[in-house]
Amino acid sequence: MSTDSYSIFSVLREALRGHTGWKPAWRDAAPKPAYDVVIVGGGGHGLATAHYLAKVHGITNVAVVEKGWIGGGNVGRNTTIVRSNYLLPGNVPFYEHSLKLWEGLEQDLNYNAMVSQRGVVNLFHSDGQRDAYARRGNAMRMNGIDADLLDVPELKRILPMLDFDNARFPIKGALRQKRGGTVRHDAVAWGYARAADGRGVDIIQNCEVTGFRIEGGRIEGVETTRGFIGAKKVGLSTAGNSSRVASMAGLRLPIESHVLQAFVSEGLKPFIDTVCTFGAGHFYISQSDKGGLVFGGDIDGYNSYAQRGALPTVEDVCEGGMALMPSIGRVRMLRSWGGIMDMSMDGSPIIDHTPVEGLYLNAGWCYGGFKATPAAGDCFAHLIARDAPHPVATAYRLDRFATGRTIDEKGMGAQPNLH
Amino acid sequence: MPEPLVARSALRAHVAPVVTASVEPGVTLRERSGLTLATVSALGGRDAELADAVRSAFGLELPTTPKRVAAGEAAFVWAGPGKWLATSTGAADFASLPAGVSDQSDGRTVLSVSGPLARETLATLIAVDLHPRAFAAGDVALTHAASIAVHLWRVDDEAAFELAVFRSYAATLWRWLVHAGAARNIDARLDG
Amino acid sequence: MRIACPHCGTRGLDEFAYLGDATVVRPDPSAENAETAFVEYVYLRDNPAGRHRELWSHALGCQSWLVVTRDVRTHAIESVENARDVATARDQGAGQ
Amino acid sequence: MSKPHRLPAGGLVDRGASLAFSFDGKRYAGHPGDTLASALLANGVKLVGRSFKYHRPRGVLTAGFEEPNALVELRSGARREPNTKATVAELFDGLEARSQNRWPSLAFDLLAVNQLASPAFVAGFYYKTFMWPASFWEKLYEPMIRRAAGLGRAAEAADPDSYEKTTAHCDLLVIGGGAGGLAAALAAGRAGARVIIADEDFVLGGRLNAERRSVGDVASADWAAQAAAELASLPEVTVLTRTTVTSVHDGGVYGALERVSDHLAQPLSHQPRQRFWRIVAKRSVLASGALERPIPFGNNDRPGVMLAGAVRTYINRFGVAPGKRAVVYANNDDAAATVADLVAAGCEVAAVVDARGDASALQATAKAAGALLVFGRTVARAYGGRVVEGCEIADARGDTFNVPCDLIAVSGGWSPAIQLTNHLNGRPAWDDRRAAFLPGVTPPGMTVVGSANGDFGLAETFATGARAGAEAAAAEGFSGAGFELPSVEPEAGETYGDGPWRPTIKRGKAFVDFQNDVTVSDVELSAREGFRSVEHLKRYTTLGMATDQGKTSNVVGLALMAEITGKSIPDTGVTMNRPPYTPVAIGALAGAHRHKEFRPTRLPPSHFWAEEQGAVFTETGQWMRAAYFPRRGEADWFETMVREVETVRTKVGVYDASTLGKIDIHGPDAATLLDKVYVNAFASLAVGKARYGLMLREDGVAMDDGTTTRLGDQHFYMTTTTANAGAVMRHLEFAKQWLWPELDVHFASVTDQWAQYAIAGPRSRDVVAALVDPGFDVSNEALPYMGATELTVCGGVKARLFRLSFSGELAYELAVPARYGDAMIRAIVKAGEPFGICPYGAEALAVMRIEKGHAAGPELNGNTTGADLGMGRMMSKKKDFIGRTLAGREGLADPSRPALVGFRPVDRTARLRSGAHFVARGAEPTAANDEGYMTSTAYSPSNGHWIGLGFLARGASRMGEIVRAYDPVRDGDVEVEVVSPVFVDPEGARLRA
Repeated sequence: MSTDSYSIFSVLREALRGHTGWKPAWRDAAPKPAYDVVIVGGGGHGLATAHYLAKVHGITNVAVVEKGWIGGGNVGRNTTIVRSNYLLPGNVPFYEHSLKLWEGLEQDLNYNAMVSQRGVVNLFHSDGQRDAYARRGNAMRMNGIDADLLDVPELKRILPMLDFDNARFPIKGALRQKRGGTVRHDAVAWGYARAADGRGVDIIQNCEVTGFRIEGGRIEGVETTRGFIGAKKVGLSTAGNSSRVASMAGLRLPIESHVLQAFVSEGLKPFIDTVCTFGAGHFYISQSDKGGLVFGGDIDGYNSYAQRGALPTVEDVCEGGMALMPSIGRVRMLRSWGGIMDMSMDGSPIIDHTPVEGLYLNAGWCYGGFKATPAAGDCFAHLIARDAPHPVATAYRLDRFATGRTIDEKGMGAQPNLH
Repeated sequence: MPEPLVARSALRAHVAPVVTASVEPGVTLRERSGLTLATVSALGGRDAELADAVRSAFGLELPTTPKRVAAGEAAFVWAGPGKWLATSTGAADFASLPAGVSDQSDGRTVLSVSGPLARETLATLIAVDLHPRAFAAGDVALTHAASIAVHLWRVDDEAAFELAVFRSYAATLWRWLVHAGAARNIDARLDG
Repeated sequence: MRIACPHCGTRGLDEFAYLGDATVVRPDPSAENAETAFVEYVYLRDNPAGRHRELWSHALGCQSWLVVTRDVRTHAIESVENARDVATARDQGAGQ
Repeated sequence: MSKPHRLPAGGLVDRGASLAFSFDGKRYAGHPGDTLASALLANGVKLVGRSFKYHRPRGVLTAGFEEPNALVELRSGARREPNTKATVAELFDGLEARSQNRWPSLAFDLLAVNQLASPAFVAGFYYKTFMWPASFWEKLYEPMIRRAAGLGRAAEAADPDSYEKTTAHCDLLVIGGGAGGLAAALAAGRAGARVIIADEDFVLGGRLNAERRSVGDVASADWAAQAAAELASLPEVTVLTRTTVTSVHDGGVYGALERVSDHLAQPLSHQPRQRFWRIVAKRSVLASGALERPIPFGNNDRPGVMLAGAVRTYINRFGVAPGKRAVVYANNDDAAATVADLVAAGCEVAAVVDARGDASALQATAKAAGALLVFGRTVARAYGGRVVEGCEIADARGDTFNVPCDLIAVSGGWSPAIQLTNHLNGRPAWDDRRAAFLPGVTPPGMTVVGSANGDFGLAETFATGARAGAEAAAAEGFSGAGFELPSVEPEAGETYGDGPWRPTIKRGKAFVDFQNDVTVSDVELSAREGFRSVEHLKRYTTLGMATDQGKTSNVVGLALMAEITGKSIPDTGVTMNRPPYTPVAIGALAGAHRHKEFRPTRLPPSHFWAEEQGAVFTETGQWMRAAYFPRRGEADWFETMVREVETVRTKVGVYDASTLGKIDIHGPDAATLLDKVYVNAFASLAVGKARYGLMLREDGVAMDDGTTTRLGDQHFYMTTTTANAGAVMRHLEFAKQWLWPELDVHFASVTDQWAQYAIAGPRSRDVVAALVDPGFDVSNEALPYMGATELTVCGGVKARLFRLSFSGELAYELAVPARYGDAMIRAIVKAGEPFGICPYGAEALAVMRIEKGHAAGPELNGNTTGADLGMGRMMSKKKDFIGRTLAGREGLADPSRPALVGFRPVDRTARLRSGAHFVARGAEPTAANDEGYMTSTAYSPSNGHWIGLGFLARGASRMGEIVRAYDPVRDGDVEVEVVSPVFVDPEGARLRA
């Protein structure tokens, strides 16, 4: 188990002795022969799942196996936005559950992930878009979620730097969720890891799953680069690579892997203090607590496992940025990165059991996995512990494609690159 | 009885002329007006018949690669496999060709871009390599100019290019060319 | 990424529109299990981390649909074929 | 003004001309050829900025883009450029710069109190605190942290300068204009290949300009100038100075930023500030050189601590002595050149400290300089308040002594600038001998030469560059006069530097990442807390995440972690560099696409006429459409819309429908294809008839709709919605080319060919009759509803006339070639004057289609089926069509799905709003009770009240029921009655009149 509680007092105490007393945030565990539950994937979702298995369900004989370093995947490469401004019944309660968990996360984990509820603003440019956002806002309100429509004068007060006067697609207003915001992404992985470790979960890094042992249609454990690890139940939480991992268990998924790029500018003094999305320009932006503008746009749009993006997307995103806020012309893009997304066929995730008994799947998060982290962990843990879906995640079934009960927020159909 | 209808260019009233002060403009932009245009698609199994018809009516060999062939007032510009854009400075009858033929005389605006800095100007909008080693006289490209679909060909060995663009985009493309040409002594005028 | 259109030559990604996996084949709608077959055709994908045959349209070019064989780990393109030719061969093969 | 540090002669600055500039409001002068940093140093200004976290005084560390410290705000107002590196900001007359991240002033920065709290401000401290009480985070802690964040300030107004993007193609792209790059470019260029050589600097030459070397029989800088001149004279060689190759992409595509006008006070007329290049290169040569790295010691961030290579650059290239009395601290033999150059510049070298145990190679140099030579020892710390006043030298046992100095020239060895080789995920390989990462798998087509490849010697650099250039040319079929290697004298000793990665004794903060204030202690803490992989190290400490992207710090941090954990450097990890190589202005990547020109604007043929009419326009995708045509005296759009609708319903109106997608379909299999893409039958359609068609996606959901007319046995004319025109065309081509390749059918977009006007209203036939040429019969018998004909109008203009109605009135669509579109609408209006015609816009059209219950965009929202739309019976059971099979899935065939119905307010004066959700009367408005949503609403002048369309669960069976339309985001909660979606003329008598 790791260190004692974090607080201003522990920091000051350590400051007096040169910070020599800090212990590792989590143990670098070696695999035991068997566990009750093995979670494959040490990203945000996998670590959160382990935490809630231990905390909520008392299942502590748990291993999280990660092929590289925990938090090295998309939880460390995203634009850190959290929100629950969804439209469809299958999604809204789930993401709201997530946002509520974010709101209490730091106290739950004793780790400051800098949950910053600075608001999320979605701009609209026509009456039709306003009505579509009204429909969404109303759906949120009927789920007990905050949502309001902003008119242009209100928007000018919040975001004075937007191009209101000379735009190709003039801004007519926005849907806002005040409780939306950002979270310091890396801290989420570390906070969950530390908390799970504190409850006895083994976090096993540099341990790649190479196969599944399945007997009589039942999971027996996982083959790894560090040997076989037995498990009564196995949960897959390997977004970006879900198809590859699931194929080792003989499963074919309604998922394609795509690249999403994101960008950060050089550090600036506070400039924009909300999250703003500009649908007409395929652009969204916020500013990190360190001062960098964090922004992005659409996925590159073709299957890829290469963690890099194409130049046309970079240009498209920057064109959107300049169209939205022409004062950022001289701000420099510092760094870009490309993450691999599990793009599901309807744009919504899957949290379900698989045809293999004891093997569970948490996948298909598209580019929305980060904001889902706490709820995905909680719901996946619930499913694994109780073999029944969590009440807010009942729609995320694997068979919804066969039944036609898909959850298609964007209405783009079975074309992942358009979601 | 209504009055006869007067034709109007897609550009007139939407773009302003830019006349360079210098004697030798870096790039010259003009509209090629008065063209007859048609898209011609070979019907299944009748490629040879179409090729014969074009040969006999216009004295031209239909290109099967991205090339433009011209003789007299008519030209055929490759427009994809089995497809051509037929152009005529007169009123050539393309409709009777043994093919799927759609009149496009009003569907496309053809712009001419020429001059010593024509290539450099076009490079700001078009990503195709227009160096004479890569794009010689008679070469054709179906591509886009900063997302506007264009059908581009090189007219001759001089730096003279023509672009066919969907009519509704013509004014935007003209403005973008003028903008790109502003630092390159552009001369951009509509006829008449 | 640049794709060598068999008709137009090599062009940048911005001229092409992506559809997806080219190995899935539209099932026979009159077959008994047609609904299941269509569900698999429309939704299930191998999504391999390696060689991938996929459909692209040269949308801002000659409008041809293309079958591109590409390594999705490296983006190296192995071949680009005219989709209509591939489809014709596929259908002839199915008819035999 | 005196310039105490400017040398009397030497370098590439023009001492005959003076450039005035200001820093923090104080005026100085420099020369053409200076950077801001060299000019400041020449003026004796050492304190240039404050650090990010601790607000420590900072000076100039480097002479290039890797600079972590000397960041300034350049220019002012809307042109303010934060975080600009003074080391590469070319001096111009009138340049204004200000220091950043200090208050109230650079010299007296109150925020430097942060240093007092610095024992608590270690890496990751914020993860451990600020958690209680929870409410304080949003209100107090976070605002405080945010205010302290960032360095410079973004401009507040729109960037007044313009940017250009361009594409270039070449056989060979040479990245870097130093010795290796020049050799490569000359070798390929002389052979006739198309070559682009790009260098970030404003003169070519790289370190040839920074060192005192001879090449052949001339000084290295002169040789570079001659090479540059020759390259400029070669017709197929493009020389891009002030141009940084910033990124590598798949397919041989490179991004490069040219700073066209940054060396001027303002861009010249019509010139862009910067130009972003997309370079498509068959091959490339990476000749990016190497970056020197510091050695950590206490207060190694004090102004006056400078990398040794930069010291030589300032002396040799800029004619500036960065100090009067120097200590040279090195772990390699490069120190010899530093000492020699300092001495030649008239500086005193107080000591040479060589961290290695054996410094024999430096002995002669130190002796000649009269410097104390210390080896096997390290600098423990620099001392001095705001600038270096001396250094403390320590041996392994911790015994120390002080040497006063005002400059510490540090050389910790060189790291090849391999960043671009990582952009396609090529992992670098650690080379123990050179103590450096070398390129691993390089991007296809790229050859790395010279010091970028770990070949640090000048002769090797020339040789590898020339070979790569010649090979690239030959591969593209060019050969000929090559590049003859010039003679150069060999370097003395070797320049590989391997630690020490931390000071032997701790004295003050020893920085690894200067800009992000990451110290040796932070790296140690990171290791202690388990953040030991390089990815964890970077994220936990922010090492390498600053604007310099860790160019001087990554290797040091990694090596330090390896040492702490007892692992090898490769086992600790590899720092992968992501694009861009150096930060790129967002404006440059956007180019000209901003404001109104962000995206193209499509104009229908009536646009100019509509402008003349005073129409108000609306953006529909890329199209501009007239929304309404206000007349004098009308208060608002509503009043105008009501008039337009009433005119159409009682008299006649004209609307430009040209933005609809229009596709000509030819071929013997045209009808077969249509049968496959539409749910309903088209093969049976007679020539001269039109039919409404609905298309589904293969998943059974509605995709698009429109009318298709059979103009001939093998010729159809399809219309699509404005929004989906492109997608439908691609869909048709997909069906033809991929699904059914045997079909002989062709499509041609004729959207722009035809100006198409809807003439609608009870008097529309009179108007049409007045326009068609004699001999054409437009009577109801000759041209009934859904009939179509080709004819001529207005004296011989060929036209297509369709008896179609979206408004529900007797109506026609008249299509003429687009060139006549402007004249045609004028003629229609003129012909309609006797009948009271008015033009109507998209608003009135939308009202009338809602009155008729026609589905449009809000109903075809990508989640609705044919059955949802009330078109279930249209779906043919006799044929296969795209979407048929999956439309039968239980979830889509579920009768409880929301279906399209009409609504009217119970209180007829109430307003309806789209986006409202339906809840049963008396039920709580909760998610569980959500029964659907309103899609389209309008005030119906024909009904005298608001009407709506929407999807309601089991809607068709609930006619007459009253439900709530709940709209909390607009404070709406209206009771509505479920009615038929057709509000006007449900029998359709009018349109058949």
